[in-house]
Amino acid sequence: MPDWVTTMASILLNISALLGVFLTIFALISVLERKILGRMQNRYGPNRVGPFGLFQPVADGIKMLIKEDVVPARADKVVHFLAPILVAATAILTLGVIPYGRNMTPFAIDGGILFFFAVGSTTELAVFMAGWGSNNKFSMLGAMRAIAQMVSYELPLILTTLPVVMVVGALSPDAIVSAQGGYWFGILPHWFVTTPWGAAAFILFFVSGLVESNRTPFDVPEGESEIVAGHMTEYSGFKYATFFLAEYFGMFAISGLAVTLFLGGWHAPIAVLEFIPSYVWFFLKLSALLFVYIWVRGTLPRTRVDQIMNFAWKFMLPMAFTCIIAAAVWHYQGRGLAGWLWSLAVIAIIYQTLSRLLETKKKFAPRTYRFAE
Amino acid sequence: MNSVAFLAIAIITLSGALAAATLPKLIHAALSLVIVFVGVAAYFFLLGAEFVGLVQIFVYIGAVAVLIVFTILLTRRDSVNDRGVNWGGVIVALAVFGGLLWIILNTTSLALPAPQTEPLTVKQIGESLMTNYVWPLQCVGLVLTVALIGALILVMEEKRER
Amino acid sequence: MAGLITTLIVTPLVGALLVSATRNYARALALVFNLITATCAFIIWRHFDPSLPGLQLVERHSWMPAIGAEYLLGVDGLSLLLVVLISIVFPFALLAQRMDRGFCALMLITQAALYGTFTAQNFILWFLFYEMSLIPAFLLIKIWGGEKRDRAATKFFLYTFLGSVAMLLSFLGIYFVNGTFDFASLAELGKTRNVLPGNLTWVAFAGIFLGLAVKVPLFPFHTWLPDAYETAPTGVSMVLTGALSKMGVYGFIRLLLPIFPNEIATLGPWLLTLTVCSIVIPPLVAWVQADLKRMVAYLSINHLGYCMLGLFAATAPAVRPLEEMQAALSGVFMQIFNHGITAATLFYFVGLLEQRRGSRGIDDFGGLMQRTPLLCGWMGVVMFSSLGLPGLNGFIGEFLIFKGSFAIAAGYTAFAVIGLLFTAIVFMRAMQSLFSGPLIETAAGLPDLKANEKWTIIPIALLMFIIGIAPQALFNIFNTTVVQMARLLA
Amino acid sequence: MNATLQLFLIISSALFSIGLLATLSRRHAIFILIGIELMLAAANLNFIVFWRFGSQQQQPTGVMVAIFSIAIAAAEAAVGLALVIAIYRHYRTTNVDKFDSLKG
Amino acid sequence: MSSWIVTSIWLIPAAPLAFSLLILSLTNSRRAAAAGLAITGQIAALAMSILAFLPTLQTPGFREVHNFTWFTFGDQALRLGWVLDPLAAAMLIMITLVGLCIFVFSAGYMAEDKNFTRFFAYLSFFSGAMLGVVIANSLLLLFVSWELVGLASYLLIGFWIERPSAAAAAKKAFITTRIGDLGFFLGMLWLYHASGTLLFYDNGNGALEPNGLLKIGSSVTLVALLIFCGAVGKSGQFPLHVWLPDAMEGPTPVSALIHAATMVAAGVFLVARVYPLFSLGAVNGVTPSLTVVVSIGVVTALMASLIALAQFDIKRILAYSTVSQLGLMMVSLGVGGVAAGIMHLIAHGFFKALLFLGAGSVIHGLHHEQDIRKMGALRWIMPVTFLTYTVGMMNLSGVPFFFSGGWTKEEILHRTAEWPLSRLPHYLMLAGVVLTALYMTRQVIYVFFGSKRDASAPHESPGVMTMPLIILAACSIILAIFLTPAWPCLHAYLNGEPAHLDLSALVQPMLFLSLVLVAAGIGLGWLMYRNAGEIDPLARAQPGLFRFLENKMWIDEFYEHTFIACSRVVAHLSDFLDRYFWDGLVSLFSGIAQAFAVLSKGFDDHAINARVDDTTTGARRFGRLIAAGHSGQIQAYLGAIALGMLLLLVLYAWLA
Repeated sequence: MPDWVTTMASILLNISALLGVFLTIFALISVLERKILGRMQNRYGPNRVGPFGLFQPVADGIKMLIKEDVVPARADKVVHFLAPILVAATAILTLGVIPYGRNMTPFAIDGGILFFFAVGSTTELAVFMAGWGSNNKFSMLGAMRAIAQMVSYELPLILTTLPVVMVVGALSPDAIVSAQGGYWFGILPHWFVTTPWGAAAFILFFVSGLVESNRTPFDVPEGESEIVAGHMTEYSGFKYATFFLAEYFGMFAISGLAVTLFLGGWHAPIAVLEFIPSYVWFFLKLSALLFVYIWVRGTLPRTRVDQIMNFAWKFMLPMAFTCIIAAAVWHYQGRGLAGWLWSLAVIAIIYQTLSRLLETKKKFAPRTYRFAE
Repeated sequence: MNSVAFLAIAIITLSGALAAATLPKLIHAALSLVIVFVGVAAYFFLLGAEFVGLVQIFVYIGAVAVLIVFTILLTRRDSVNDRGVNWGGVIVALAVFGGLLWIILNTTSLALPAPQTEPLTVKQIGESLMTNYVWPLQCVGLVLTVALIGALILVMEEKRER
Repeated sequence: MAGLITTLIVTPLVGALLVSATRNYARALALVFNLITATCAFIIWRHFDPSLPGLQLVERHSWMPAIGAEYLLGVDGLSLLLVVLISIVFPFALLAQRMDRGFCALMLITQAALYGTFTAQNFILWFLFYEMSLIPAFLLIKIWGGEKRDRAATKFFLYTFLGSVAMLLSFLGIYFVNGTFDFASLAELGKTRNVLPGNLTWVAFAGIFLGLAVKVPLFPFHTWLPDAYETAPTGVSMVLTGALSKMGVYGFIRLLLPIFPNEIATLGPWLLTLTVCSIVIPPLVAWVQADLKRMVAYLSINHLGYCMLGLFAATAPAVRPLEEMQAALSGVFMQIFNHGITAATLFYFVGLLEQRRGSRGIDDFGGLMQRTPLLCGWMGVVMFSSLGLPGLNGFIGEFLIFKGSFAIAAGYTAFAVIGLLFTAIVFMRAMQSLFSGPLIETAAGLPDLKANEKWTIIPIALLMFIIGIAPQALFNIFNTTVVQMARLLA
Repeated sequence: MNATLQLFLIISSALFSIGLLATLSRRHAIFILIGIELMLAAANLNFIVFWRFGSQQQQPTGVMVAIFSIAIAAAEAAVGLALVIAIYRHYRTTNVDKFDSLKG
Repeated sequence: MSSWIVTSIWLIPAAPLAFSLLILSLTNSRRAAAAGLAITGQIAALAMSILAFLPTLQTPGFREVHNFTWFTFGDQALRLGWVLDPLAAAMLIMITLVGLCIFVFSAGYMAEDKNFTRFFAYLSFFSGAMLGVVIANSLLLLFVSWELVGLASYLLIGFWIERPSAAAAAKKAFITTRIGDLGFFLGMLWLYHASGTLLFYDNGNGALEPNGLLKIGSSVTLVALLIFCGAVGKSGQFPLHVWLPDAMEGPTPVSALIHAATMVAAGVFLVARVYPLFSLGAVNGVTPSLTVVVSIGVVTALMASLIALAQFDIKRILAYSTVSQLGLMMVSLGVGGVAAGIMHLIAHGFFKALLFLGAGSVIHGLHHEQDIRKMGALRWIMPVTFLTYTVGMMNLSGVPFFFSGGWTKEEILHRTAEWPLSRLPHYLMLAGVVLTALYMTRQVIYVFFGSKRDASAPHESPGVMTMPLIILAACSIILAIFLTPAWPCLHAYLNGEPAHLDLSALVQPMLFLSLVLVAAGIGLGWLMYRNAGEIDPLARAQPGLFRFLENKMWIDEFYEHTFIACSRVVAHLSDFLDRYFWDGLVSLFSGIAQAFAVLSKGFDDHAINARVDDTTTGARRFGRLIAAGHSGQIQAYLGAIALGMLLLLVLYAWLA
């Protein structure tokens, strides 16, 4: 058996396992989301198809496949066709580097985090191709907003992972997760979220993740009320489904990374529970985060585009830098209680001053409207 | 060295490059450029410079490609009359390619196989960056900021003009 | 007391800088600096031991050894006398008019230059100061002068400059042959043998003679003086006649006489005729002048003529008994000092009249004695002193010069005496037209001497009386120098 | 045949000449930038190739230079594109032949 | 004791000088103080002179000298000194006494003048300077005081400065005396050079002492003559006498003091003082310098007395009489009668001062009327003046008895008779005596006798003016006693021999002759002018001669047209020369330089600049050619770069 056959075999195995798991989660989440939203809005949600509406995703899938795939007449055929493929591909690629359990990382690349962000950044290009390909003003506008939003949040996203990478000293996710092993007095896990800078970084990471995946509070690109479905308006049928799939996979990837970086990956919360297999902990934490996604979608209203931009550049970025500083302070104060208190102090102080500075009431000049000539 | 991969990547990159150079529609050329970047990144992976490949993807595809595409978007109005091809340039390019090819083929010392080493880890790169390449790093940082500010000013002028 | 002379030269320069900076106390500040330099000069006088011949308080620093220029300053009898003279004339000149800061700054620079000229013992340094005094004088005349000031200023500058260029060339010639610019060593050379081979000495002599003759002004080269003095403001003409003209005579004594004794001896008769001309003709011309200032200018040529008579007599070809030469030389020194003061005071008075009347024509005044007795009284005193009336300072110098030169060159002195007569005639005419006769109506409103003018004139006039009656103090300064110089020239 | 240095060089020089082709033959301003990007990519490739086939792999000089050149290329691209936009706004066209005011 | 006197003799001149400075400092209002100070100064000087005079009486041939150093120059010393000898002592007494009388007189005469104090300051300054001349032992000190006397005379003549004529007269006086002084100055220099010292008596090697004279040797005549020029200038002898008549512009006391008694006498005193210079090498009393002195003296005497005949201004007549009397004294010195000359000098001092003061009181009486034709019959109106005036007239005309003037003139005539060289001066002097008597009687008749002309309300002068007249008249009479040949005290005193009394000397043929001549003169005068009306009898008789004399023989005009005119011409010529010839030379040079400048500018413009321009145009054309290559196409440039690279490759390949 030539060695390349073995490598090819292992790669295929990995891919199929990955797809299998995440497709099922996708299906599950899409229906669960609608049920939870409904529950929040004091209604049932889909319960017609199958017990408690569990087969709803199958129905949606079939619907999507049957629907006629309409392509605008003078649209740029090639670009229009390639856009969904590229989006889905990048989303799936990012999932490949996250460690789901003890030595259960599909592709253990040395610069795993870097690979994640490198591939993550190509989604903008795909979104643009979608917007450009459909040759429709709304889709173009939606693509532009999406890209603007994603580009400006990419920076906080990367900067918040920086403290973790600095503290651990390696870019590979496995090293990060193993660094979060161990417990204080058996009950307090060494997760980074327990440290003040870790918690701040986790919150910032999570918010940026929301924006990256165009989720509710920041779903301006496909804000239904304004520009129909943003860059996805001209897609129908299976292509729309792939966009839909890509969005969810993006969500899985971001929260998976959040888990590995801050919530200790596949470590058990308390030492005693170590016997439970590692991937269970990973998927529990993942589902917790996904619940928060849905929860947030249900509660928060849509924000304006300029608020998103200001929030990114004037709050997120500085706070990201403070997390790095806090991490540094924490590290040099010996990573113990003293370090903990010091970094807390740093974050608290800067947070206070920053928020006071950004008093929105008097800070911004009255909005000027510019009507199209 | 996995020559199959080498060949595959070579085909992809060169075809992408040719497409980028010759495709009539601008957007397609830009996108084929993305393919070229991916091919080059693949080469870097192939050559064991993993970190560089990632950086390549990150920078070129993540930023430059988007920039190019955006510029195409902003300068779309008169796409009609820029068809023609300037044959002089083609001849010169071919001549240069011929010259280079002739040089490479004639130098005997080049045909040496690739020595076996394990790929370069990010830690080694980080160390060298922070030790004997600190000064270039700072300069690059400075150049980047200045370039971006400059680009911003160039472009911003439109807002004031109205 | 090392560095005393340098402080003497530098203080006015510093003063000039500060004065040019102040807005409205320019003249007062300039006078303060004059006071400082005067005390400096007095200290030098105290440290000067009259009994020792030769240079004292010598400061020797290497300056530009490559071209033989050495920063060499020293004071002997003659230099000290002239330093004292300048310390008196300059404050006096500044008190003459209320002038702006540019004027005072330039005056201070000229003063520094003059101090330098009279104490420098190396030619390059001497020449530097010599030229340095020329430029401010030119500027002073050009900017603050009377009507035809541009033409007069340029002529003054170019004429003297041409002379100094000739002098520089000849000294360079001497330097290239003998390799030294130092006055003392040049004097030794001059005594032993010709400074330059063959008739080159004559060329060098001509160059230096021209340079200095223009400065003194000897007769044919004097035409720049009346114009320059006429248009210059009072303060400047006082300084020009009081101090700058002395540089020429000093140049002769310090440079020409020791270095070219036998050339001067051979040219003796010609030089003496020139001197007699410059003694006799200027008073004649002064007699018919309509302008007071021009008249006084010509008279100062006549007085300088006496100095030159004494000098050339001291070096004339005839047998020269030692005591006659001493008499002539001390007469010359005395005359330099006295003329400095008297001529300056004369210009001061002319300035006063001009300030009061606005014009200085000789017929613009009449019967002043009734209107301004004090002014006329003191002006009469100064005129008589300039006339050479015994009992005042003019007589001493003239008497000694005539005594010395009569013994050596009787004929020329006999002729020169006519100059005395015509000076008397000129002054008599001036006094008659200014003081006597009925008071013309235009001069009716002239005020008499004001307080500050009184306080400036009376000390100077008393000084004249003192020198006239008991000049021993002055003689003490340069007696030994005269003896040494006489022995050198014999 | 496994990938020898020569082959790599051929590939990169091919890439380089295509970049040159794009720059020289196309009228549109963006094509020039695309051509330049291609040429830069070829150059980076060369660096890494020579690093890989060079004597001491442990010395990451080739990689370092590649990284820095990528960074600089990014900055250059940004400025180039900004320029194109500015010129476009001024000339209302991106046809390169029109930008000849610097002639003569 | 005597040495004490000599050392402090300088106090005599010092007193009046000091007082004059004091008065100068007073303001015009302090009139009484000024007069008082001046008079006290004069009295002090008189007292000290008497003190100094006494010792000289005891020992005949008395001479005390005190020398001191004025200043040292080089390694020599310039020494001055004071001398006290009979000559000096006599002069001291005369000057101080006459001065005192004149001071008192002028206190009255100048009473209403507004510059009263300044007048007295100048007067005492003058007397101080004059005393200095008298007691100087060095020719230099004598010259210094000589010049100060000249200055004083200038100030006093020009006292009424507002009158242009007074100023002109003062100027004329100063300049003419100055001309004389030049000769004196040269003589002094020559003496200094020849004898090595200017001191007269310096225990042995003084200039006037035997071995001093030896040193001078042959040039003594020239030195003497040069010094004599000074005397001519100051005493108004022939060529330089023109200033004295004009000096009458000054107030009368000034004329009295200066132009009668003292200053003009200084010239004669000078000749007397340096007499050894004149008489060195005399063959039986005759030397060339002395002959010159005699001839000048004779000419001046005759000329002045003739002119006096034709003058109408009272003071001008007296001025010319002074000139002629001085001429007479010069003659007496010239013929060897030094003592006679000095005696006549002293006597003349007294009676001439008297005459001038008399004239002064007449003018004062007639409210400043000076023309004698407007005066007349004043003998009863101003009796005292008339009496004292006739005494003065008698002295002057030389009436021998009672009057000192007569005896001294007598003595001079004796000396001129014995002069070996020629008898002419004797005869001319006799004629002089006649002329003097003639013009004096003319004046007395015009002023005091004859019918009363139209002068307004003449009145006798106050006591303060008549008192000095009486004193002076008395002095001139008393002095006669000492002057008679019988008891020649003054003569002996001056010559340094003891005087002995022998009445027999009274009888001399010469005495008789002079008596006859004087009587003839007076008689002739009385005859001619007894009833002289408006027109002068002499004018009627000899109109041409009269006009010639009246205009002072046109000497003034002669000088004006010759010396002054030609020196003015020379002045204008030299001024012209100065302005245009020498200046011309200078501007000629500058012209040449400017020509050069223009030339080089032309060359610069046409030759050089043109060529430079051509090269630049050539370069520009070539530049444009090359520029065509720059098509502005960016791709063309990039293509060029690529080609360049290719070329290099080919080159490299071809070379390697």
